[in-house]
Amino acid sequence: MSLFRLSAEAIDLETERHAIDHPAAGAFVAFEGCVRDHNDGRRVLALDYQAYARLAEAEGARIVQAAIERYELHRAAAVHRVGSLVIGDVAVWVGVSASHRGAAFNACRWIIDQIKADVPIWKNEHYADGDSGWLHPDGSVVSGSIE
Amino acid sequence: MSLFRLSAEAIDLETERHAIDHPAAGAFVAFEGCVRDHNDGRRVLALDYQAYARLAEAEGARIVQAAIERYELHRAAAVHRVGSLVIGDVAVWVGVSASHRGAAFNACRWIIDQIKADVPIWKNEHYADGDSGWLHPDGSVVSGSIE
Amino acid sequence: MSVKILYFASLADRASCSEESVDTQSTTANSIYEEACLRHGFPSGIDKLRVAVNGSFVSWEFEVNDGDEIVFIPPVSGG
Amino acid sequence: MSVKILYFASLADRASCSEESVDTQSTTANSIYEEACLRHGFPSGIDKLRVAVNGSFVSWEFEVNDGDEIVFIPPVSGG
Repeated sequence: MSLFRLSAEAIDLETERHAIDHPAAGAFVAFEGCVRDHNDGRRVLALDYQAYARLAEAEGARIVQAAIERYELHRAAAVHRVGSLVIGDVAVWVGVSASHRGAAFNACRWIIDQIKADVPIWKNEHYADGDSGWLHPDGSVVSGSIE
Repeated sequence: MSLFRLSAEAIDLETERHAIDHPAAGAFVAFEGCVRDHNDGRRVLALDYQAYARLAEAEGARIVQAAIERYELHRAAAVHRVGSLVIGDVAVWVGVSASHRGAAFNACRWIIDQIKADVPIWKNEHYADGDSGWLHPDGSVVSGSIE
Repeated sequence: MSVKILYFASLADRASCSEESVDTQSTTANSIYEEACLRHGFPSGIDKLRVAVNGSFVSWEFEVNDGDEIVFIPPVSGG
Repeated sequence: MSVKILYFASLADRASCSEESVDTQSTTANSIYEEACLRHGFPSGIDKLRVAVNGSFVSWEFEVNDGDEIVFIPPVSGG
């Protein structure tokens, strides 16, 4: 299994979960980031993710590998959607397994934080009022990007 | 769905996951505690969980409800196995959904920490050397409980 | 009065039973545990245990009534 | 020399294209971005962006070679 991949298809949680199986692992923590029906007080209908795939895959794999070493994980993997998503779709999945729960929680949190900070993926939200916009990391809309 | 339940059957992760669906939730965090093949340097073959069901269900539900209020969760649920388990079996599952990931990670961690500290469930490990023993919360064997 | 005591984990092993009905003159959870220690030789003092009556945690000074279900709770190890 | 520039997100919207091939005398990532700003009127300075060459993040002083793939990276918003 790859450490990190982009997926143009819906993320199958059951399949991904098996990527982190390990007989010495007592603790499994998984994070799913899903498309919410609102952001910053505006009603969201759908969104698109765009990625610079070549760099996103390299950076994502670097982050997951770094977490495995830093937190002494048994397994870790992450998948991020690209393309068009609707409310409730899983946008990103991160799963880790460790001997103990402290490392598992900390590592899973660290990976999603790093992905959100570093991996070249961009979200374009489509609002109920007809607007859309590329988002800054803090969830606000990039000035001038409203179509 | 109940906030907390004991299960004599294998925990079905896909079914449990749907207990925490919510359209306003952007962050889902799930913890699985699984039976490891070793503890404290000894090889584990299997284990049994025993619970004082009446109090365990009340305490478990109190903990999950407290987390929902404390971390402003959309949904939260937990399931703990009782009976005989083998390596790799899911012993406990905790899932939460929140608007944002910080609350989701913190709440999921808090719930499993509270369950392990408070809920009257006991683990009896069976070792490869033929011994077995009821465990203290720190994973060491209760003195005098070796059969 | 008569009370029902449930035993779990290491206490059940030591008592060689999971449940017993006891006729007692004792009125507090604490004194009922002391009687149980005399019968079964439990090694732990009440500083290592908690006690529940009728499905709720209570203090060791809790006044027990006829027909109550009493459980001495060893350190838990779920999860 | 000739380089390929890829645009994403708000930069692609502003450039009205996702990719262009550019003949340039510039030799650093920084100066190639300055030329792109003149063509497309990008509002952001390099303090708001990162730059990648051939699939790796590099500094703005990175010396670009003929045939390189250059990407200006707006603040990311994955997850």
